[in-house]
Amino acid sequence: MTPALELKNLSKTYQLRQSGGFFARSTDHLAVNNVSLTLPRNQILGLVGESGSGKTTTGMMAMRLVEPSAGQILVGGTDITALGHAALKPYRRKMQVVFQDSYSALDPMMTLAQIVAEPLHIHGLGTGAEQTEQALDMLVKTGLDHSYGNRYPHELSGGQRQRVAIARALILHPTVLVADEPTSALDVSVKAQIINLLLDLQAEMGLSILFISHDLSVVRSLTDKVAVMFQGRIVEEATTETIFTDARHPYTRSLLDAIPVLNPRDRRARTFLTRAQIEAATPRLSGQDGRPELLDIAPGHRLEAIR
Amino acid sequence: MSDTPRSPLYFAWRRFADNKAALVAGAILLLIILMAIFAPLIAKTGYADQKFLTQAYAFPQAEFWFGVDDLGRDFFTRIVYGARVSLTIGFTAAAFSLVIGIPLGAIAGYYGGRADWCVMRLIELFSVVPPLLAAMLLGALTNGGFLTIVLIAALFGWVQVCLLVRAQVKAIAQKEFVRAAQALGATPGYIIRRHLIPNAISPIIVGFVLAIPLAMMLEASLSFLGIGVPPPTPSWGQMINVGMNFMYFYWHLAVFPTAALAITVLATTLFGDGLRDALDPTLKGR
Amino acid sequence: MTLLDIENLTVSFPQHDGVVQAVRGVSLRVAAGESVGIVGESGSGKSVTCMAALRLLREPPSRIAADRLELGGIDVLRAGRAHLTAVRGRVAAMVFQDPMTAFDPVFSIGHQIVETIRAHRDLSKSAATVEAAALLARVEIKHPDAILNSYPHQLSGGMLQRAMIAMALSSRPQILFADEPTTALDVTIQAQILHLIKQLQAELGMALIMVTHDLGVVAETVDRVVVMYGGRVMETAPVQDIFDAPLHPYTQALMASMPGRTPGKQRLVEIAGASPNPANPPTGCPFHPRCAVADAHCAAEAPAFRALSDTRAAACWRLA
Amino acid sequence: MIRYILGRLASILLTFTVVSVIVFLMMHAVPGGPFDGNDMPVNDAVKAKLNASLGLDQPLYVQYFKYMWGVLHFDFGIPFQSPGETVLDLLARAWPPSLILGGAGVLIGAPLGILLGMAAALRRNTWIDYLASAFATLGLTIPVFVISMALIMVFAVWLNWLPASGWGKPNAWVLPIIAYAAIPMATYARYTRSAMLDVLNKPFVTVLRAKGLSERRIIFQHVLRNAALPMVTVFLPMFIGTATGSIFVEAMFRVPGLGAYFVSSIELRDYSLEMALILMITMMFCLAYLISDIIYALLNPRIRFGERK
Repeated sequence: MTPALELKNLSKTYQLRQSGGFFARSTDHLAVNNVSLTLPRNQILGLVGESGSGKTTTGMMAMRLVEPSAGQILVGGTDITALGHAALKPYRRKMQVVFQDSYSALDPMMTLAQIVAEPLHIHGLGTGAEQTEQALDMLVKTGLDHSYGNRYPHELSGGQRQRVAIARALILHPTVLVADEPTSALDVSVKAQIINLLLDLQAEMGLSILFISHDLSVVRSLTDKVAVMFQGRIVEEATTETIFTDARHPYTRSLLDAIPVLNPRDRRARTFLTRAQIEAATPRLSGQDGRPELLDIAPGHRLEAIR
Repeated sequence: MSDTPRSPLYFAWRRFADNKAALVAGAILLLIILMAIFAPLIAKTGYADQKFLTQAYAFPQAEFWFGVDDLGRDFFTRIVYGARVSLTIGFTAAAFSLVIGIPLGAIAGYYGGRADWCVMRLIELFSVVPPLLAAMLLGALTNGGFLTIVLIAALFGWVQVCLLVRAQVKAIAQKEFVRAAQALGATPGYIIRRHLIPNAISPIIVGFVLAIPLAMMLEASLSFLGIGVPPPTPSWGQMINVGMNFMYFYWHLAVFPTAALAITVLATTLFGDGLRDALDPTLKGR
Repeated sequence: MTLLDIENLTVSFPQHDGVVQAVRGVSLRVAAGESVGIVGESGSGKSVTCMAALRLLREPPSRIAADRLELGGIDVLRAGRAHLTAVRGRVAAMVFQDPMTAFDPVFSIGHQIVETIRAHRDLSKSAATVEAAALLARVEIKHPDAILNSYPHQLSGGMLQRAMIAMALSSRPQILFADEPTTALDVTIQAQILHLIKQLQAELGMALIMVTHDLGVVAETVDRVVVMYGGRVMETAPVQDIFDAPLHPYTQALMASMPGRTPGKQRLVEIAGASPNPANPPTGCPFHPRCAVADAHCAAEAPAFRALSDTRAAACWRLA
Repeated sequence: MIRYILGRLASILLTFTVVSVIVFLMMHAVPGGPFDGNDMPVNDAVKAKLNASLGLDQPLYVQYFKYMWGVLHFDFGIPFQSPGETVLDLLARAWPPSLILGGAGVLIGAPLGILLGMAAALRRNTWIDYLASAFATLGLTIPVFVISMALIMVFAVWLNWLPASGWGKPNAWVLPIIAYAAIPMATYARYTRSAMLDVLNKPFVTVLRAKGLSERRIIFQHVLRNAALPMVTVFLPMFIGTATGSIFVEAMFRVPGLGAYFVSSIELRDYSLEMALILMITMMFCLAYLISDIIYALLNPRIRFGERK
């Protein structure tokens, strides 16, 4: 079966322009460097890394919201990298996105029914009344009753707004959902609700989710597979269990080591590695010198190492 | 949470209603607008009728509230009709300012980069040219007249509208609901129409209201210099110019048009400021 | 010795339609050298409590009332301006959430640390500069002199947070308030900063108040925990007790819903509903609408905060 | 930093060039040349010869470059209304009155406005704030000639304290200087208030308080310094705007300054003077903006030292 989403050798170079019109100096910044990822159907793939690691840029490129500098994006086996606006539109139905900041994700001037119905509106599906009806059904599915239809975003709590954002993303029944830190702005007591909602909807609608997060605890509860990004590259990828029990890359390990303990009893001393130390500690499989590459070291376990 | 859903504009209205100065200013402005609309019903003569030549220069009294002017016209009538001219020019010029300012501001804000650079250079162009001098030159070249004044006022009034719209659109274009719409395959036109303009409604309203006093001042200034609205059409600026010559003897000819202009401009500005304060917090997105 | 003594603190913000009560009757005592974590979600009143303790809220619009509000034996509530500036920085210092906006952008880091030192001690500029460099070295900054001459926008968040900690420690405060000091930082940097704060607290013998929404941060750093919800204190206990045997239903639910406790992709235990809206809080106990064991009594009347043992206290009718 | 300034220079030069081209074309769009008037009957042959001698028969762009070449050497031609001197001589004669009165107006009005704005920001929502805001709104909305009129009515006509006109006597300068000071004062009061409030709401101010700094130090060192950043950038353009003479103030108080000549140049269709005035003022504005940008860059560490690598 073809995977829901495939990224092949994606790279993104930003030109950083400094202020000053005409003579502004621009420097190249390689935000994403040769990233390949496969999101199998009906699975949740976690993409983790610190801020500036390129994980969000990768997600936005997968959505064609940021144009890649090199590489390919395949949705259900079709290459959509070069498609123009009109040709891309049918594929837009298959992939949707949920953002971190639910406040800025909803148009403050629109009612919730209008917001959730917008995808139907843009794709011209059904009459106005049908669109509203479907939108209300979708709101119910995400845990908000019909009475919310004519409310405005500012009247909702953070968790409720995130439900609306999820309802809008799923109303077209996409196959791929890119979720960019959807729980990190939420209150602790609400976080579990949204994680459960995503899990329920994923099972019910047969979704494949690319879950971008820096919160490894959430990733552990939610994902099937994890890819770790460091300075624009993927340095390790494996099943969630393998990552949490048998991580091989020094960066993955330092990330895991940094997770706060779940019980004061487990407090421990830690050693902190600098970026340079991490680079220097790149695993060597045969003790020889060379350039680090992403290698398959076990079935489903990829690791950046020197061969 | 309240029981009836409230749109963000409802809260803006509530904030506005709290601002006493703006409310009073709005009421005064409304009164002046009504006066201008129903001028023929209020005034006893036509604005150019020299019916009281024998009583020329008469001071304010029961029969002539604001006195009689140098050409034997009832001065109250002149002032009331002057409001018509001033407001018409103010509103039309403000409308034209929107016509130029909204699309340029939206394009600069949404597309950024090169488009933004070009619009900003255009605005810089208008900031280094002294507006009144340029307006005088243009007025002189085209021999003045109503439409010319409107166009000149719009030519210098759009800049503020454009900057306001640009800033708002720029802020909104970064919001994730715009990205979500892009992810759905919405065209830039759709996004500008459905998301950016409705969310920029506050700077548009504010820009419109604040462009009105600017245009009224420009008209008064040009008319004051004798290159604005040609007589006998009544214009406050023109009346001030005439009144200045009689200032030492017939104070009313200078005081009433000056007060009329000052009150109208002040009321409009305070009303606009109130609107801005009321509309800003909601739409900046908390 | 009690350093921070708060009794029955209320903080309210008058709004367009009524008054928002951000803090509703909080009592809190912190002894010298103690480390206390205040845990709560947004709107629980945890940050406002700390800001009120240093009188850092703008008054008006905010209104602070308390039966007692003392820092290092000084009545902060009735202190004049001069008195307050002497308390701030010297008795109690504060580290804030977002290091990127916490420094004045137009002055160098060195200038801002030196001015803090000189506000409390009679030192020459050069002596203060030497001291500032030593402080930066103390927070494990590699090249103190280079950092002293840098401007805030030139440094990373982690580096700025270290500099902020150095600045907070510059006048040897007896108590350090850390208001979500790692929320804006990456996980790896968070671990380093927490480690640093803990280490400095032990070395300098300061009291520490760690304000956070993250139970993990609490588990890492403090000895005692205060759980806040809806502007009230729900429960307080030694940190190990909170994790091993939470008593208050809210604390129990919070513990149960923590992600990552057990391996494997799985649904979590969730707390239904949303946190209370401070403008329109529920009657009675603020947690009752979401509480599994609440009854009519809980909705009608807020439970008093009462001691359950020498070290533990809670506000819940079920624990009476 | 150097790149930033070069960039601003290029953009300002571009702006100036565009303005000069537009003004030049506008002058030439006016129907009729200087010798077409009725009061100066000239036959066609002579007219052609005259036009040729003045270079008016050449293509427009050649005329433009010739004119601009002259401008670069401060050669703006001869004013028609006073052929005995050059435009430059006339400007040298007419500018000082405007410069003295306008300059004094800004130098008095701006500091007063700053004080007013500071008082308003620090005593927010008190009567001081309301009074200052009312003052600022009045100053910005009431046209200058209305203010001038009011000053004359009150101080010259009714109270008879000060003369309404007369350039020679220094006591005649008082009223026009007050009239000139109104706009800078109002502008600065508004600007200072909003800039200070903006800074006062920044998180770092809370940090400064938490450090135990005195309120005075916080306001005068940190808040003012940050608020000054946007405030210094408006000063020079405002100075130029005021010190090049207000047509209205000069007309009301009969000051023989630049503004008065602008009016007469329009009335007399003295285009060489008019063009020179617009170009000069535009050029001064361009310079003012450029210098302001450089000062801004110097005061702003973000530009002075660049972004983090």
